[in-house]
Amino acid sequence: MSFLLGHFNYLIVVFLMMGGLWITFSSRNYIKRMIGLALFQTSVGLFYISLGKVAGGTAAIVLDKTSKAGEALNAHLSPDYVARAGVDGVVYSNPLPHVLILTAIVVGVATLAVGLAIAVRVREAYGTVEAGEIAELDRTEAGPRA
Amino acid sequence: MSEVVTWIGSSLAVAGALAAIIGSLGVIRFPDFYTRTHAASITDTGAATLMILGLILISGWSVLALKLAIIWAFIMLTSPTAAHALTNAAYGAGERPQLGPWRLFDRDRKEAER
Amino acid sequence: MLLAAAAAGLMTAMALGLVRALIGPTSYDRILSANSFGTKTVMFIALIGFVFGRPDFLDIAIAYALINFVATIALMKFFRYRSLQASLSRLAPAKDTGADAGGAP
Amino acid sequence: MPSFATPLDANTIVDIALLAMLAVIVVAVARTRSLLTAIILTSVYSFISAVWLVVMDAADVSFTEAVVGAGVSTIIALGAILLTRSECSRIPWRETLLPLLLVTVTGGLLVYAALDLPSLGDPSAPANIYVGRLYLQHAEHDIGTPNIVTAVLSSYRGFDTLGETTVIFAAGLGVALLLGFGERALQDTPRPSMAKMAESGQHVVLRVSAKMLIPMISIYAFYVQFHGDLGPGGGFQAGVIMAVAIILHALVFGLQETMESIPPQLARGLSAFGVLLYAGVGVVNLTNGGNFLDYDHLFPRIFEEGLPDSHLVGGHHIWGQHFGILAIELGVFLTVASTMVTIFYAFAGRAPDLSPHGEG
Repeated sequence: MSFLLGHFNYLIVVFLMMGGLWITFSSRNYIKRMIGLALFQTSVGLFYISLGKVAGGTAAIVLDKTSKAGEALNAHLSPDYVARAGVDGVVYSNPLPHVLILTAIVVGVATLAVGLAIAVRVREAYGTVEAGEIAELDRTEAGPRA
Repeated sequence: MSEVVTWIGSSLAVAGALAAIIGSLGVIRFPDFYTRTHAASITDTGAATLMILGLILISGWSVLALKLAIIWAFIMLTSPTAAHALTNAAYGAGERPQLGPWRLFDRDRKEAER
Repeated sequence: MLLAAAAAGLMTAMALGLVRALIGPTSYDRILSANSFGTKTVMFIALIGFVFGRPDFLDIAIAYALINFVATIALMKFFRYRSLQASLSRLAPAKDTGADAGGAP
Repeated sequence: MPSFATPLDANTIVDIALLAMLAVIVVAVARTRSLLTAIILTSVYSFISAVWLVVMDAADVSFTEAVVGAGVSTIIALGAILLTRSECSRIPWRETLLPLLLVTVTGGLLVYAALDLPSLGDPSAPANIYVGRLYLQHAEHDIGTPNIVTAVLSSYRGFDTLGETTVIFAAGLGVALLLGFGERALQDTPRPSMAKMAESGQHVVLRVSAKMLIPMISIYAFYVQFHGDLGPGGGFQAGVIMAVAIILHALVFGLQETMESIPPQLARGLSAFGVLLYAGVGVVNLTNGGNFLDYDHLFPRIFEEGLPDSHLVGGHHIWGQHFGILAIELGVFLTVASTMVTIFYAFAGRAPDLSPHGEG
């Protein structure tokens, strides 16, 4: 039970990633594929953040342990644990995954836009964004219009 | 004194949460888009007001209270406007409210599906 | 404790609100539900800071309230005009009418 | 290493509930054939994951996910389906078998690997004890900013962030090269039918609200920008929020009016200037005898000693780091904001091409 509790996040994240991947693989529509890819990417972010969580921790913005918030946070934790896991008497979650995913999200939307732009151009050249129809057009006609 | 204020604030927050639940139930149960908008938009602003008032009481006279007041002002500005814009778009696009006694709605829908 | 109950209630409301976004039937219902979900998210973020004892992150809730609105407006324009570029105020395309046509009296 | 069991506290319960909602949404997105529904559900997905990120202590990431996922990417995807179509074709069930097999096998392997991972929240997990802990211990002393995410983002890993900013700039350039900057399409704007426009009246409510909101959103963007050292926020978030303000203006008052006040040329110029500013700060450090993007050498030593309360003479302010972070965050802000605006111009400014294939 406690094992399941500790690994629930990873299992769900794998499910979300595979959901995104399935959309990307199975769909014939380029826009839908990009949506699937975006979901996949967000799920990877969730995985990173899961790894960086520290139980009883708080956001990595420096907090004085004698302040009201600091005392409220430490009230639930054993002093032993705070001494082992904390920095200057406050337990923080790991900031490194946050940094990586923060930039990855913004880069993700920029690259999503590139993918969608290519889909729009494909639509203008072929009149469709369905992979099957495009393959059919390539076989029968002389290829793209423009 | 401050404990009483905190208690009142927490109660207001619970009331806000209840209002949100009622609103969500309304959104699920009501028969057509316009009644659902009614349920959602009224309870959104109402629940937000109750909850933020409660949190302001808890946080006391601080910068947190100011931020909460700003959040409240934004919700009061954006949520009704969004609801208005949405119903306007829906009406303009041809979505019409269902009129008449509400028992008929389910039958109508079933007939339409048939 | 009461605050935790409020958070649980809000979570229930979010889950219930999600139902309408999933079952539709029209796209307007979904947008309505998404918009209402966004407002509940704002409240939840504000509340969760108090529940967990570090209410410093209200800034995030402000951003949610604003973004929620802009996304809804974009969706509304999608339905109403089938275009993201049209102006809401002018009765005719901007190019032909010149600068004075859109002005309010 | 002491064994660790994830406690069943409020944090974990909220975590489980939110992740369950995410799973439901992914299934719904996979099942729907309407792309519009998929986009709406994806925006709800972003909202839920943003709440989840707050619960997981990632306040900065939550900020970004909310403004990017629910805001900008929804709008861009809407622009894309306006230019293509909003339905996808039905997939015959036979064709889903191979993807299903692939996904099941991959997922099975990943689950098998995930079972070996440390429990959620383990403070002595390998990911949490090496460099992340070092940053936590030294950031306030080295950099002097309370927000450690900002310190790592812009100072310790400043080179990485320069790369990310360049990628964003390049992506914006790519979109503009594919779809144009929006000027071309404005010349042959499709005319919405008069009857449709007149029916809606003038949208007074929307216009007045937008007039009140746009300045407030802009001010808020600057607050996020300059408050980023102290609380959640920074150049990435502020840039996207600023772009959202401009996009709201374009949505309500029309693209042409927005392009008159913020011309596409300005947007693309600023987008390049931001990257240049970022890299320029690095070069200034080089000329003052430091490493690239090592802000301790941003100012000549003799100048920094003269600044009030400088750490070089036993004070509290590490001025080089303060100003270095300020400058590169400004670069990030300019690049992100103007790239998002350029992307929006490109999608919104392109006239839908109405060919017999796509009836949208």
